[in-house]
Amino acid sequence: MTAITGADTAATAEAVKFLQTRHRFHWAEVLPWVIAIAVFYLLPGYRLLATQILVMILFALSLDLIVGYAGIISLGHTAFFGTGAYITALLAANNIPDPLIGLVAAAIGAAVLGFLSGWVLLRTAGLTLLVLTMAVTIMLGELANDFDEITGGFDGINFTNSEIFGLIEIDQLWYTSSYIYVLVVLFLSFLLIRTIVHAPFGRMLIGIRENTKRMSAIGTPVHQRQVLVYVISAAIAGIAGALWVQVQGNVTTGVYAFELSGDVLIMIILGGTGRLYGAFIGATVFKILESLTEQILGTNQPYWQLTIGIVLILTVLFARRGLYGIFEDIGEKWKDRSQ
Amino acid sequence: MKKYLIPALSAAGILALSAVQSDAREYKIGFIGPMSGGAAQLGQQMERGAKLYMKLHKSQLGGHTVKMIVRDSKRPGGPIAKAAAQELITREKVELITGLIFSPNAMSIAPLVNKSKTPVVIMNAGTAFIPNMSPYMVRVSFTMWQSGYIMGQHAAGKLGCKTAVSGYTNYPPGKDSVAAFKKGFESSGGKVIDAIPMGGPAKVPDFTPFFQRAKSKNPNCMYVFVPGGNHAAAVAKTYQALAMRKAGVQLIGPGDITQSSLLQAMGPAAVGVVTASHYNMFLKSAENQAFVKTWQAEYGAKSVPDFVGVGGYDGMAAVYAAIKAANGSKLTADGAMKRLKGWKFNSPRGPISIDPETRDIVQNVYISTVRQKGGLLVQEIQQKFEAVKDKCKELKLGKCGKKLY
Amino acid sequence: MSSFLNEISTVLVFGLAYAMLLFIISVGLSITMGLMGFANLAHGSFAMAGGYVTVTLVSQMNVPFAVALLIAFIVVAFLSIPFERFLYRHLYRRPELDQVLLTIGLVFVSIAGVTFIWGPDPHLILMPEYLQGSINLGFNIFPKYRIFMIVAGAVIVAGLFYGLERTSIGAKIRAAVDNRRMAESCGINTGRIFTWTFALGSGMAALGGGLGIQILGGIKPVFAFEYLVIFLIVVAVGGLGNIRGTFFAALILGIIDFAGKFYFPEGGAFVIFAVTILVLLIRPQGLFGKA
Amino acid sequence: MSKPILETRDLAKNFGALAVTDNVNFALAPGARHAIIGPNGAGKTTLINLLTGALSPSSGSVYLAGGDITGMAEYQRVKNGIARTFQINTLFMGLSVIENLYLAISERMGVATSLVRPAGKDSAVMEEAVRILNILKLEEDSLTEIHELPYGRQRLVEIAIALALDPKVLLLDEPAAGVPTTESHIILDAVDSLPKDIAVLIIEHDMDVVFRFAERITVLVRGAILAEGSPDDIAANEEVQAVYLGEGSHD
Repeated sequence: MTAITGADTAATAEAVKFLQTRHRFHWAEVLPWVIAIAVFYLLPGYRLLATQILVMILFALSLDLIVGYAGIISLGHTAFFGTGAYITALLAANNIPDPLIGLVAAAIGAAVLGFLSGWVLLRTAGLTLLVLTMAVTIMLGELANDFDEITGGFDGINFTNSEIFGLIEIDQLWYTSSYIYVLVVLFLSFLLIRTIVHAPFGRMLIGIRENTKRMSAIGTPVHQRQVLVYVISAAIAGIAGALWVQVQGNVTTGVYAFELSGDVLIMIILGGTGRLYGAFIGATVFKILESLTEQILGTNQPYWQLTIGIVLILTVLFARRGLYGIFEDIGEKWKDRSQ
Repeated sequence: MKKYLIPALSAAGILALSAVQSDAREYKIGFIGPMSGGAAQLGQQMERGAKLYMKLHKSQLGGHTVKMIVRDSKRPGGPIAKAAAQELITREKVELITGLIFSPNAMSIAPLVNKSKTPVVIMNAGTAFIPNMSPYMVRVSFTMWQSGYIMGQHAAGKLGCKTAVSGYTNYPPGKDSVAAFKKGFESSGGKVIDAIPMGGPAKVPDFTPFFQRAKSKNPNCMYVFVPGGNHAAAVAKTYQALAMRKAGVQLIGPGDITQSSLLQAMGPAAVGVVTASHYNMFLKSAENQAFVKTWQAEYGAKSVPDFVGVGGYDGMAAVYAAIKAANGSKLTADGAMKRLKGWKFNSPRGPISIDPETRDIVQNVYISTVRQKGGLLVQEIQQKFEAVKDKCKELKLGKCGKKLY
Repeated sequence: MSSFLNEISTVLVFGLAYAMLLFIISVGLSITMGLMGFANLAHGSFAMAGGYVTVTLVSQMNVPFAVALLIAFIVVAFLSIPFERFLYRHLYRRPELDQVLLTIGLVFVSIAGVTFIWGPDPHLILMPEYLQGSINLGFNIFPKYRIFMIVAGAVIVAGLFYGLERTSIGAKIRAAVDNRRMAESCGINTGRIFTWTFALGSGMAALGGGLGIQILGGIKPVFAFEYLVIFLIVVAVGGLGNIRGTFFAALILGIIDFAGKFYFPEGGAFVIFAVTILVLLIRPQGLFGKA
Repeated sequence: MSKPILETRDLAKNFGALAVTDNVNFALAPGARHAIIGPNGAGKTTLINLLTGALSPSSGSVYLAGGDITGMAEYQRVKNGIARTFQINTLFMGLSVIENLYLAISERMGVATSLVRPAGKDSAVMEEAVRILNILKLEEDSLTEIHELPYGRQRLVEIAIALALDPKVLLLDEPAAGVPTTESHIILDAVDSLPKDIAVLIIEHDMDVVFRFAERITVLVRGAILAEGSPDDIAANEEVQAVYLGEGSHD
């Protein structure tokens, strides 16, 4: 640790140390990955669900960057998810079936859309922004339906990926290689996101979330920075969308579904915003609850809507920092007691 | 001593029992259909049809049993159905997949079953080229071309329509159906002057703007395809609300728009609508009358079978035929296909068979008109076409002429 | 020429009927958002409740359609009061995100609730004799119900404007929308104004839900979600809390939506979103909103 | 008087028909200690907002060190040396004091968009943050989140952030507003000890503060400048007494 001149009092020394060490890995951070590997071996029949959860975690992480960190509320993040999905699928269907090229192209394409839409939309805030993000997503979905010669319309496009590095096939039946592929992409993306939020850029985003007026007054070009994080978030959402369709081998206009925008927002709120691991917890709990509700109570009645509705209301009223917040509180109490 | 005896005896009993059952095999099959959401009524029809056959033919398999695992495909799109199929194959280890209401459902699972070599019996999905997507798919329901082409010929001929407008739900079977209609109609001298896409299958739109547009073109006939269920219920209502009959526009379509199970709810709005279909509950054959009677005995007088229910019933008959042929050994795709190519069955809809070339259904198509009879709506058969094959594959049009796997 | 007149009158009459419906349902949402600064995504649920009350009264209790609408208005308006008092009020000062989520939660619960009670399929009602069939206006023939919708809408709009512009309670509401602090310092009990305005807005939504049964192809559980987007668009385009703006936005969007589907059925559904994006980019505060 | 560091020419701002700033010609000398006083609604905060770029003027222009900055965005003006405090605390309430400073300094030093290196590893920013903490004697509260601080301490953070921007011009909008009189001396001491090379413009209601601090005073009434001069001149000005002090006694 570098010594900081002037940090002479105990309080400043402590503050400096806190900032200098905050980005370090905590042992508990290994847990999600251990669980993910355990699931692969112990529950092979559930690999499809698990793969979907992994993709949703990545999608939720991308949304957390703008909602949880930069404080930009969007109900239209599927615009980027869907665009990434379609770019990948269209490439694969047009003789560029390499999945890694697909991922990169999806990221770039979604980022470009993020730049164009962010540049104009982020001049607005609050309800107007909410409606505009929603309108853009729905419009893209309608466009995808209208240009059905290109997008395959409602029934979409079926495609085959080539092997990763010419070696590993993305397997759509047993989900062995697919699961590992998604897990690796998630892990690398997560490292990237984690680095970003602990870098000065991430702190700056929190500043924008906390107080845009003050940010302008300390010399921050708020709009530019919002666009920048929007672009990064869009690129990651694009990767998530690409993964989603690569492991399925088809894409439909459903990837633009506005409901999915709502679902992913619910996931990060449920898990806790602005804390990365909230996305892990939120996406996992959401998908498992969904699957369990259907398996136990059946799908003939809307039990799932009832469950998620009540969970949402309770979260907003009583657990404002989400499930991760509850874990944090328990951790604090435990620490207090052991001291 | 005594206390060891009882467990020992019962263990022997279990051994003996399992020895007896060793040649009685339980066949696990997967059933994919929309069991929730807007199309749940269709899923229920199909499941009822399938279960009715199972109940009536328990003894047919010589001791073997069938366990049907139902999975929800929720929406008309592909991904959920595909995930359901994946889990049925890998987690539940089913030996056959059936059901499949919407065409995109069936299309999406083709690559999976090709890989796992799982046989598929399609009970509904009617887009013509679907069986071309997998060598392990057999269709016992119908193709959009069977009804659409014949309706086209009939409209230009007997109904005397010179011009027609078509309106369709914008997804594969819709495009298929209007293409078939156009081919039949124009080959018989008619002219389709406008084709109106009327939104996707995911939700029922307000049909008013589309019907109003059709009306403004002053056609003799309006041919409408929408998926069965809530979509169908709204068609006749809109047609009536806009007074289109008064304006001289005859409403025609495939049987989907006069689904037997919804007919009474459509009310007077549906009277006079002419459809071409392989089944409605008013068919006069003895097989059908017995079928309707057993159905109502099973599910109550308020429930009536329609073409989806018959698809479920006949589909399960095909499944049983394949299982019977396997006779205790594993149900393989090749074995099932071998049995089902050329399979014949006396269905409530009339004699049906599977074309060994295309693995697609060959059946009668009936032209019928909705009439009011004693406070109830009925469909009166005007004309019968026998042993109709899929025209799209006969003519080798587009994807119908290609092997897609 | 006559076919041109035919088309124009078709687009205008059907578009106008739809516009009236949009306005009646959206105006309450606009007021909630403008006056209370509350993003009430559950507004569609109140409209849906009105639809189901109407269906139940007409189909099962043989109550006349017009009376059923009035009852739906009153019942839902009163039912909405506890929601405002005990749930929404706690969130007025909380971030928009919390409001969005709480109300989405309510939407889900309401969808589940009505599905349990009424089932998933759409419910239609048999219209009274005087609203069935069509009417010949000389230049074109229209379903009677659409004409009724336009007339009823016009009466409601006129009543609402009169109430807001000419009565003292209307003046208070306008004052509270314009500047809450100022209104409070003038001795207006804004808390009570909020409650009554919320009830009025929810009642209007319920009325719209009842009137819309015939136009939107029946009332069904997904109503609360399916039409929310269009209500939000109307409010945003009109400008939050601006009643005149909401009216003109409903008018423009209603007619454009019908015209889009009529003239370009293959791409019609997206026209309305394109128009919305265009308007809001030029005027983020909406057509009539304050900068 | 040397060449002004900050200057306005015929600066005007109208809200509808209401002229909130009325053709103000005003100059701030380098290193000045200048106060603007005026009754409620005189348009003092509006003037500050026009100077910082938070508002754009209806007409007229603003000059910084001789260059026209009228069209310049708020954040660019900050980078060119104009810092401000707010009349009502405008801080990052959920962040600690040191992080409030960190944000300002990382922006000033141009590292705020750095994506890779962990924030705490940037020693230059950290040292500067600690230096500002020491100047304003906020050491003990380094890790305290703003919302946990008493209002008076929060006012100090307002000044600390402004100072962290290394300004040439510092605009203080009622720095002691809302602070109990028993504690206001802490703020005033901090204001007194500001580096002499910074030009400080203060808006203040409290006459004691103004006369203790200012070397020059401008009186603003209904958006227009009524008088300007040394504290003694202003104290003696009858017009000011009539208009401002007379009204001020209502407060």
